[in-house]
Amino acid sequence: MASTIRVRATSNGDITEVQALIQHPMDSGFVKDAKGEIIPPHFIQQLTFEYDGKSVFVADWGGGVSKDPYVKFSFKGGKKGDDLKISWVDNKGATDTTTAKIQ
Amino acid sequence: MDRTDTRFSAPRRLILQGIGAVALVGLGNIAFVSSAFAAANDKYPEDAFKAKTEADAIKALYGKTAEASDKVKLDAPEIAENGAVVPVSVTTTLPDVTSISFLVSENPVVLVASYKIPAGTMPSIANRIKMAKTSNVIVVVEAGGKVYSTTKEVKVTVGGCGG
Amino acid sequence: MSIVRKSGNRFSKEIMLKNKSRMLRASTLSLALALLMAGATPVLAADSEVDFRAAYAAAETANKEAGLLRNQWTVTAAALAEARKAADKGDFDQAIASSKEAEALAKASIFQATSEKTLWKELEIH
Amino acid sequence: MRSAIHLASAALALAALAFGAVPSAVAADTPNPPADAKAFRDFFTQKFPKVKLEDFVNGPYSMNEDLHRQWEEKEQFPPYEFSVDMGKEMFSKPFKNGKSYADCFPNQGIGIRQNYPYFDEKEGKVITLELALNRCREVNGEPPFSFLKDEMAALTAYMAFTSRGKPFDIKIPDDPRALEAYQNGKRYFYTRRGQLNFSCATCHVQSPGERIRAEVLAPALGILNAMPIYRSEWSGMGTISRRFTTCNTQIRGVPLNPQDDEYRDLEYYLSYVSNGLPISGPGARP
Repeated sequence: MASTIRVRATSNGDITEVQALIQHPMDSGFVKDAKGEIIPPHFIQQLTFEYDGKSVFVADWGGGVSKDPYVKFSFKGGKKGDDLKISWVDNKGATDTTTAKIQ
Repeated sequence: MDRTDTRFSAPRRLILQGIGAVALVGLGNIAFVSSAFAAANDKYPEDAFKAKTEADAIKALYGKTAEASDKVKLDAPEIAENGAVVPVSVTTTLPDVTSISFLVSENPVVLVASYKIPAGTMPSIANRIKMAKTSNVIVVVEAGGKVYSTTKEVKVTVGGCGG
Repeated sequence: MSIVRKSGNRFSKEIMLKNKSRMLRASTLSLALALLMAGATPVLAADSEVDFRAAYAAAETANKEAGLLRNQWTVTAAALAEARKAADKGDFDQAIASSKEAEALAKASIFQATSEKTLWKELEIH
Repeated sequence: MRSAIHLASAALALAALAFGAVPSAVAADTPNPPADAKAFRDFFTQKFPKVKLEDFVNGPYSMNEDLHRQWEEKEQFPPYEFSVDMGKEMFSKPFKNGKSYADCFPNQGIGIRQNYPYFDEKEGKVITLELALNRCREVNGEPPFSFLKDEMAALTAYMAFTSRGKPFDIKIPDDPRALEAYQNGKRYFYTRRGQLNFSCATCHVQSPGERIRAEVLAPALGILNAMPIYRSEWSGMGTISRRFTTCNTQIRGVPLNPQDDEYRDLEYYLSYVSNGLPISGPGARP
């Protein structure tokens, strides 16, 4: 199955802009399904971005982040062709990791 | 979105911490699995995500109260196209930013997202958040050991012409 | 003159008010009166199950006819369900009232389908 | 059941009164699709002179600046990306009998969405993309998908994606049944239904750009060009079938079955009068 993490990382020489879109239901635990039962909480709690072995960005998320979550940030450094490692863990302990090339 | 108290009825968890029947236990706060990729001081702010008010959440996150600042620019819509996907972004000229957080005062859980900004990372973030109803969106920036914030009201109503 | 409607939908008010300026047609007037008459059938006081069965059956037939015209309303089905639920609890007063309501809603949807066969042209872009 | 009977019939009667006859020109009896399409396009370009013709395909986002900015924000990394990828993957995976969707469609299904729906003279009916996809599955011994979302949305999302920018090119062959299907679709579009007594036109012809509670109404011109759509409201993908049926329910009309003749003809009419406008699907919507 394709990774749940889509990343676009582009460097303009000294700053790398990173956009990530992740496939995840992000259920808050406050919503009922069609049959009126509460959908249990199921959301990504932490998302980390690592470049050159160092963490460049850490996101701590609650149930209030939208489904198929998106985040954009940028950091100094990063060259074309370098690797950017992205991984997340959710409140059920599920995880996914991917490595993207900086364009 | 209907809102009711969360009941602890989730399927078997990986590791179950002995937590009392706390009302919001539904948030699934299993002991955070300290796996390789999470740096030591990036522990998930459990308590902040249990806070009922933004003041409590900010105190839980940063241990201080925030002071309003016009150096924190929050970009959010006047009327959200839909409460499920509200694009909000922040940028700031404050120096030495170490953390940025987004809160929605009327959500059942006020804290929505909290970001750690290591040195070298720009203090500017865009993301998409959920809003239960019309509410203040608050962005909080920790910079140089002090905590700043700005607030904007975003209107949210049900769409469509009626069930 | 405020438009009475189930959900206080300010949007429909805007349309209705915006269109009030349009000229009325005599045939539309008579059609409206006929419709109001159909809606005001007296509610029978009898609360026996037999009356409920009759009222429910009438509502179902009317709703089936609306189905043939491909124009049922969701509220008709809701009223029928309401009637069935009340009858199951033995509350035949409510069951008959809901059946009557379902029948009238079904008839209104039939009327809508037939009158629209010609009225649809009014909005057509030329 | 809060709505009492007088309420329903009163609302209906007043609606009928309010829509008093407009001194409209006598509509020609035999339908004239090219003239309709021109009048349809002129109506919207005159009503919204500042909106470029091809921007009508952006629906509510071409009607409101605040919404347009939120849309641009989402389009940077749109939520329908996963659906397009899933559709692409499904296109490459053969069925159990070794065939695949590419074998059912001209040009392997790539860049052809703008030609759908078309009128099939053998069957004497309109064939929509969603119907053709499920028929392709059934012909190859595979169970059909729901017409509303998930797999059907993924397949149509991928096919739409490969047609982006190509103008709608819907044809009405010289066949009285085709003309009748077109006219049937037009009639459905303008017919008021449901207890709220709205037709598609009430919202999308008379009040585009206005709000219905939180949502800004899209103009009918180009309203199908972005299909299928990822709606924040559904927090998921939805096909044309899903949009038609949910619209019916919202005005308290009982929806027909997806891909019933009325819906196929409605899609035929709506696509035809949007001929020339570019395909922009899949789209993101409120």
